[in-house]
Amino acid sequence: PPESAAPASAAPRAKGEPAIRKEHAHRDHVVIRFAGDSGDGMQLAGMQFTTESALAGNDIATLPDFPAEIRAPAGTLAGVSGFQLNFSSNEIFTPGDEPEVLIAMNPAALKANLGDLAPNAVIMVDKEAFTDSNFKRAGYDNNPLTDGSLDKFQVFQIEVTRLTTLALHGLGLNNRAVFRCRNLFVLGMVSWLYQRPIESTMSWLENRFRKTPELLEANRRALKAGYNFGETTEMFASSYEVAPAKIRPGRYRNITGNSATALGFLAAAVKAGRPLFLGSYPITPASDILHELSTFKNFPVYTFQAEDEIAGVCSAIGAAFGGAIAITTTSGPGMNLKAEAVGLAVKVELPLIIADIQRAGPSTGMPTKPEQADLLTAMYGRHGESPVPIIAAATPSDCFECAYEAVRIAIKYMTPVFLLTDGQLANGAEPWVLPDPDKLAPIPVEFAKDPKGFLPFARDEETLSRPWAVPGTPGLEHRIGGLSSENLTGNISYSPANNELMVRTRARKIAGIAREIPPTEVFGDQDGGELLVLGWGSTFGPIREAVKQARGRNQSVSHVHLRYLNPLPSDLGETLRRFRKVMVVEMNLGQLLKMVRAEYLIDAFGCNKVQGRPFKVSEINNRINRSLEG
Amino acid sequence: PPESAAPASAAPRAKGEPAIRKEHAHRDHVVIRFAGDSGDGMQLAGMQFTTESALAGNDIATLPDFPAEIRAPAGTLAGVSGFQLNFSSNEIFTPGDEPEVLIAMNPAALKANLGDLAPNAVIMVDKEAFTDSNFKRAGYDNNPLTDGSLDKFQVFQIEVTRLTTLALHGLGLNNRAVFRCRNLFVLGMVSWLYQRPIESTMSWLENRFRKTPELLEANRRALKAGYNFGETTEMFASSYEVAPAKIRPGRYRNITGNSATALGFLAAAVKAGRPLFLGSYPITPASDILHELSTFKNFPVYTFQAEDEIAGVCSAIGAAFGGAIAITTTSGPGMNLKAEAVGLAVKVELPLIIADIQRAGPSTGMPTKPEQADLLTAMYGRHGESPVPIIAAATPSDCFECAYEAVRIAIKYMTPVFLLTDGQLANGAEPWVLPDPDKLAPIPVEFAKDPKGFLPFARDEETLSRPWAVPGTPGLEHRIGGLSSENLTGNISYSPANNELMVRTRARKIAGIAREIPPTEVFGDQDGGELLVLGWGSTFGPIREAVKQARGRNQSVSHVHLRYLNPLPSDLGETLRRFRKVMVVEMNLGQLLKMVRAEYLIDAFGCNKVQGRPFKVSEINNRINRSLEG
Amino acid sequence: MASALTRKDFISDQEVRWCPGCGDYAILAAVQKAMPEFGIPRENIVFISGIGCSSQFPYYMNTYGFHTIHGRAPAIATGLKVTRPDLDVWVVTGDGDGLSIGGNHLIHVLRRNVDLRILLFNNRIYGLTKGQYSPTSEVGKITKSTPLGSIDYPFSPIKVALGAHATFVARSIDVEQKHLGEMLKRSHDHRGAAFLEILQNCNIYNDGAFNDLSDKAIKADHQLVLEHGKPLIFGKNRDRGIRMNGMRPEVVTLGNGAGESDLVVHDEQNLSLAFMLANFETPMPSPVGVFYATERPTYDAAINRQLDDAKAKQGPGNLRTLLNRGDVWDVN
Amino acid sequence: MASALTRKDFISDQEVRWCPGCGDYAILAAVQKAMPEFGIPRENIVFISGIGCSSQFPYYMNTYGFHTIHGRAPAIATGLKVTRPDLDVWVVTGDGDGLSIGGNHLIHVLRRNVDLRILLFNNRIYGLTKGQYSPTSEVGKITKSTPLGSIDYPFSPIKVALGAHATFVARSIDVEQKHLGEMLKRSHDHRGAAFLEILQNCNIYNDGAFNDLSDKAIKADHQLVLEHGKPLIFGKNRDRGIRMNGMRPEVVTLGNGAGESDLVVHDEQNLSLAFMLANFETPMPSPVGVFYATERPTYDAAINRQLDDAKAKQGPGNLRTLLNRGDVWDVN
Ligand SMILES: Cc1ncc(C[n+]2csc(CCOP(=O)(O)OP(=O)(O)O)c2C)c(N)n1
Ligand SMILES: Cc1ncc(C[n+]2csc(CCOP(=O)(O)OP(=O)(O)O)c2C)c(N)n1
Ligand code: SF4
Ligand code: SF4
Ligand SMILES: [Mg+2]
Ligand SMILES: [Mg+2]
Repeated sequence: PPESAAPASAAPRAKGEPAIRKEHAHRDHVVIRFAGDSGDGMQLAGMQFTTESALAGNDIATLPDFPAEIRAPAGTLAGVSGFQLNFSSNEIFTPGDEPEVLIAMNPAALKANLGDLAPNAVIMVDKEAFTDSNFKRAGYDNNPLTDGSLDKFQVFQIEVTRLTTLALHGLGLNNRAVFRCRNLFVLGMVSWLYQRPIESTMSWLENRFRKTPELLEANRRALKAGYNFGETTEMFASSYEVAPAKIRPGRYRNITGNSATALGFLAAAVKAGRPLFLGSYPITPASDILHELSTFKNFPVYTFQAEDEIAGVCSAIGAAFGGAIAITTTSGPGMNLKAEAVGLAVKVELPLIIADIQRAGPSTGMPTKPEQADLLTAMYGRHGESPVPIIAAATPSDCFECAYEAVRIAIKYMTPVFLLTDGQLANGAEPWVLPDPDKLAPIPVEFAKDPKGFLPFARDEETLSRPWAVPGTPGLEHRIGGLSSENLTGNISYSPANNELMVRTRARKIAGIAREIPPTEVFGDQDGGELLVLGWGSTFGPIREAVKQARGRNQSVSHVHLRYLNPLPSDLGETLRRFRKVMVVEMNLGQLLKMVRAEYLIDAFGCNKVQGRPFKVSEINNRINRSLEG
Repeated sequence: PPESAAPASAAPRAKGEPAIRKEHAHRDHVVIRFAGDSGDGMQLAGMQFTTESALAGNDIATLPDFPAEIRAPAGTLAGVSGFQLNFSSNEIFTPGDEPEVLIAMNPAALKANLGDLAPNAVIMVDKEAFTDSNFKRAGYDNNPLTDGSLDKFQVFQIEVTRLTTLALHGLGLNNRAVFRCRNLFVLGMVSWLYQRPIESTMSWLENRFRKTPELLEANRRALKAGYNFGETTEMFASSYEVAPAKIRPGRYRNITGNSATALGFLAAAVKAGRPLFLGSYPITPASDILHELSTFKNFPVYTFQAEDEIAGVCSAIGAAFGGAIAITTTSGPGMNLKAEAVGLAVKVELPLIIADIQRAGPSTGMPTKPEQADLLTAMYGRHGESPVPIIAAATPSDCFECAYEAVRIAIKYMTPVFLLTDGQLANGAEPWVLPDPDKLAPIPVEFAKDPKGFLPFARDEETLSRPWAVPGTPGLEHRIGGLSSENLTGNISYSPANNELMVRTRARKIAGIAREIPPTEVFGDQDGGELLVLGWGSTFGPIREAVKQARGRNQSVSHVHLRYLNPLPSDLGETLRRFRKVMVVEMNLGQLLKMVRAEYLIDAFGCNKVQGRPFKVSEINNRINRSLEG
Repeated sequence: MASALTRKDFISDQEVRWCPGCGDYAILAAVQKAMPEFGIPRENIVFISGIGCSSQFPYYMNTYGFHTIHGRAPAIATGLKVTRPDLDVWVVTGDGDGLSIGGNHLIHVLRRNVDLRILLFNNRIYGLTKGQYSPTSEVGKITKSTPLGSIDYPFSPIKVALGAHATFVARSIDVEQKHLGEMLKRSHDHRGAAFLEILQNCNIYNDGAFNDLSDKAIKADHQLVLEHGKPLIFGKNRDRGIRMNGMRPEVVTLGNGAGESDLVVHDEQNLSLAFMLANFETPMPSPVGVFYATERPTYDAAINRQLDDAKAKQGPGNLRTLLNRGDVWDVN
Repeated sequence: MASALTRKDFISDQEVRWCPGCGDYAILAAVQKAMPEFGIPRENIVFISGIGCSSQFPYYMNTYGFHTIHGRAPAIATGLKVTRPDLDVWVVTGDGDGLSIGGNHLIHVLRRNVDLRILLFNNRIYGLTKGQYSPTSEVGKITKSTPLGSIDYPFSPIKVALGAHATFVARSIDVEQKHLGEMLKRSHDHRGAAFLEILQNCNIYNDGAFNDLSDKAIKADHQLVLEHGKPLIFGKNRDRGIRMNGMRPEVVTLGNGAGESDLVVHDEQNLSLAFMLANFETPMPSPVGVFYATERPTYDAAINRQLDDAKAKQGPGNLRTLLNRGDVWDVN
């Protein structure tokens, strides 16, 4: 068929030596990174290869690495976009420390990623992109492919551009259009290399390019050409097989943290039987939650792009007053701006979720990079005594459960709740076993109805939460506000004793949520041991992997990962005390660390990183070893 | 003279019995409270009597108690305004727990304050204000003067209104104007009762009413009439003398915390030789600082009433960029709004002072009432790792030194600094030994000038602070901003390692300020003992008084009061460890408590109050006793 | 049943706590008087305010009420109205709350045309915080924060609203109970964001700020009462009017050479005319009444229409289907 | 010495990081070109911006620069200009930075008339955050956050500025280098807050938003170039003009019954006229140039005058005297 003609001719194969004869080597896992210019479509290639690998039954973890928000000129280091995938036949928890395979579409992509590679890694480059002008843009004085600087790697120089052009010959596309198909060629090639069926990508292309048949054809050809090239070229002595992992059965789907967050909120609203309202102002890396929820209008979901973060949270408070499931989403800078309104929600006791997709700070910081330094501002970032529950997600798919749980608690306790994720969870993807909607925890919503003896601040004996009395209910007309107000009636009150009662009651209400927190799970030595590694949020992967490895080395190391950060689990203190040492791993300067030290007076110490990058497993491993020696 | 005629005839004295014959009893201290309707001028009477007592050489402490911001209808409880004064011949630290003397200008004033009085206290009322309509307004079913409910007090019923009217007879003032002179009559009467010369009040009246001679005359007459009434009436068997206290020599002046804060900022600007810029948005109880600074224009002082708190702090940051001493003042709600901009100042490292005059929260709370619940939001109320020094004032006059010190540190370390006071310090007054401007610590300001090798983020080796390079300096053109930026140059940088270096360097810079903090002073057992009471801010008075009393009872109780809350003094840990127990007294639910527990792993416990009212000495005493038993 | 309501039904049990003589009392009275006429059940009425003396308003209305935080009422009201279009939502704000800290939310809610009635009590001062100047205070005003007089040029709330292209912009006066009642009715009947500036006397910190317009003796010479389709006439003897001189308006005395036919006729639908009127400064009279009124889709209606359309097209949302969307695979 | 500066002197050493083809490049070029003409030493020039693609601007100017936080540049610039009147302070903002989150600071800085030059790059989109609609996006705009089309009515930056009674309000276009240069000069020469809206093409997320006005082929029929004292004429053949029909403007074709003398003559000092022009919507042409320009005391000059007067009256502040003010007493 014409498609295969091109590559076939492009890489003439030694006579009478059919491709089928190539060997299959085996690997139990592979860490591969696709890198290129922002315009090269590496995110797409990476995502599709992830899907193929997931469909092939591997366990997977991914790490996209976007350039800064500013669009850099093509070919420069600042413009490099990367996507890393770790696919394995065993359970894995991280995208991997060091890529064993790098696809570099231009010199900048090579230069930007070289430092991260494993020794003797495989590097595949688009030979034709290695031009003098591109060297200059990337800041290379001479050609890295020839100056010996890559000697300790296995370099494959492939004429991706030419081969793609050949494959698309006759379609009458302009160079730019052809150029933009290179990622599919590469995807095809890699798919062959790891024996991935390309059908799923084919069908994905079909509906992606439904409206533009010529582009559909072009991309298909490029994909096939790449696949056939792998099969026919002599460059690759063998392909590799990564056997399926033994993973929990069920229906899977690949999901990013932001999508999971959006779905979690939606699911909660559906279960609560109330409309969802999102009041938000765009900010990286939170914006995609707004984007995704705005496509669920029929559920119904209201999305309101406000004039700023303050209006975002305030509109949500208004919606909560009216009985909607009220959400606001943001990142660091927006957290400051929402603080005053969150304090109002604390005082009037209305349900509200503030999702903070943490990014590297302080101030504008590094908007596209992850960090975990907003924990204490979630705890204390409001004037006065203003306690708010905090829940943090550990993995992309965990964002679904945490978003859902945040809504459940907000409604049950009539309180604002913080949901903390970060830029890495937001954009990172992992396979997710689809939950059965019927099996999700119920979220009962009962609006006050009966005027008889109605008091807006009378409380449920167990939860201490007040009734949700929404406008439109005859006979329940009442006023709420931010001034100190009287117990039960909510009328303005300056009584000293009443003020203390109210402040302490709200504090007790939030502390009481601990009742609901499941017993702390210890991965490792249940009855205690030498070292406990304590974490929260997106550090889950590297911590769990490192602890697994440590235990593999027969070290007495265990792992506890917190989902509930305020209140803390009631059994946490005794759990921590079962270990001789407690190390708190965080992408900040030690925030959970401060909390547990103050709470339990345990001399815990920190393992911290503030580089806008996730921990490497090796970094945690080293600290584990050092602390076991010390 | 005509003035004295009135009262003379008003209270005919028993023949041939000259007033001079009245005895003088002695007291070592008196706690008196003036109370009346907002319109009755009790604050003024209290302030003037305070001045008279100060001039008489007593040690004094005052506690004004304003009604809520909302103006309540005349005669209602909500409209009652009070002013408490404790004047003594010994050193005192608080306005006193329980007034021994109450002046009540109407039934509401009586009802609102009765609960606070000492057993057998003296109550002086304006008899004529005790009318049925006023009883209704105050919520009295029957006349408290006659229903026996005041039996355990010594009640003096005085015809203040009639006597004042008589005294002003012939001046042709309307009733309202006459009525508004009752406070001066009362002041005169009390002045006689405690043998206070009224000259200072006379001269105060003179320049107050310079432009309205008829009012001047009216007030003088009322004052004298009151004084003479005291002397001539048979109600008072004797007058009282409170001998001068042995207090530190010097020139004194009565000062409120807000005035002291304004003067402290001004003094610092003068010493720094730079203009002062205040960017602020009005908010109770901080507004008076704006009001006062706006009268110092000739120094020069720029005051800018911004459109909101964000513009307030941002304008200050702009002024700091230009080389001014930049201040912003606010209270609780404004703290939230300023957070994002403070984070910017942290990142770009510009000097800035944020003064938070704390009030009762959360949310709008009780705007006119004090609290100490903004400490942790000052510590952590910003996203990302964003450390800011915190200084807190202990007494009204201490606000001067703390404001001054805040500016000194901000400039020396090129950092924003929080100054925490509260509503009680803001409006409370105490005698203040005027500082000698020449003896104030120097505040050197050196702008960068030399283009050679200029780097905006090169650092001083000791302080780690960067140069202050202001626009207008040839050759130093540079750009600063909130994005993560490169060491030394300040150019945008996304380098992971550089980001960590910058975050940690800023943290070290702030931590390093501990070098400057004087050794912690222990009031009591230097070498440690049973119980240490730890406090900060306006709780100084009641704590010190309580600890003094406890030591009087031979209890091993000591007191440490912190001015520097971030960083904490480097010797604090060891100091605390010298005591078997540490009790942290705060008007919140335990914020400094959390900090010291996390920092020193000491099992300190809290003594907390969130009633929008200062601690009573007795409240702390009780906790001291309980904790010594327990 | 709702129509059976009387003024009393709208008086809450909370003690009114404004200063004696405050203009807010008159406004409260007018609103409580007008409410029954609208025939809306109490439970469907919500008053939302920010912070300020004016913003105490909701406590005194026996409806649902929310006394929020400084300047944010329009944003909170937006979230409520959008999700609860069945409610009749009122915003009460002041010149500080609505134009100083809350200016941005105000212009955005007007731009979006959310179906709210917005009452801005303009006393040209900060009352609650005891007398600092506000964004509507005249230049040179001596206040606690401006001992030498304020130096910033004030906003005209009407001009700001027109600049944001609000769909209904009107002005009335606390003491003009009849006119105020009419304006409240017009505001209520308007579909979309109705902006009503109410000149209000703060007798404690800015007494007499609007004497020109409220003092019976002289007001006729200073008030220009706007009526749609009527020529612009004012004056005690209604003998003065507004005429165009080229592109600029001028005051003429009727009779000598100028007749009614020469005068500008008020047209509520002419935005530029409205702005010209809002721009009147002495010696021109001060207009009161409806400056501008037009129809534009309301934000709340539009967003709910989008939701309905989506539902009509895609059917009611189904969680299970949504979850199964896209590339899924089974592991057994 | 300053006058010896050339365009190059204003190019910083930082790599420009906008998307290839972005309209911001043209604006940067125009500003760098205009700077030397103003004859101000580099060290006395400061560029202050918020957050957005447009707000990256200061990094590329070899002057003092401050890339601040989202929406707050006008407030920061106010503090700087007030205390440092010797500096030439420029604010660079975008339609999101300046009109969404920063709308309140913008209208207040215009009201106060702080002596700043404010350049608002209006690309009718959020560029930096990758393409959500902005307060200037047209109704129905499909963006990441509005998959079914936006429903809010957009701001006209010019109308908002006029509503705040700014003293200088103008509009230009990124690609019109000559006109843009003139407008920059006018902005610079104005004493007070000069507001210049610059229509800017975001070729990634909102390409061609202003084709009508920038496309050589058709722009003449859509652009109405405002010139003080000149009649309002436009069109490829300059054969169309604006005439008043009662209180409403209309387009007339010159020749058939309508001559230049019938046309409205532009008057920069007429605020109402400026607002009428700002209110033009198709089929009316879009005006560019100076809508409004007037003189009013600047905030920074006024506050510094107050300080000087105070000093003249009370003499330079003396700390010792001040401390000893009021009731003091001595204890020995
Ligand atoms: C965030 C915040 N900033 C400041 C304040 C203090 N404050 C309360 S009301 C007010 C101004 C009120 O003025 P206006 O809106 O005109 O109301 P008025 O009292 O004049 O009716 C201010 C500054 C506050 N409560 N919250
Ligand atoms: C407080 C805060 N909120 C949100 C953001 C995210 N953000 C950065 S720029 C921007 C909008 C930029 O739009 P515009 O001002 O039009 O600039 P453009 O990129 O279009 O030039 C947003 C929402 C932020 N950086 N800070
Ligand atoms: S201060 Fe002014 S506005 Fe406030 S209640 Fe009193 S009179 Fe009314
Ligand atoms: S996103 Fe748009 S505005 Fe931003 S740099 Fe690219 S083209 Fe310019
Ligand atoms: Mg007001
Ligand atoms: Mg934009």
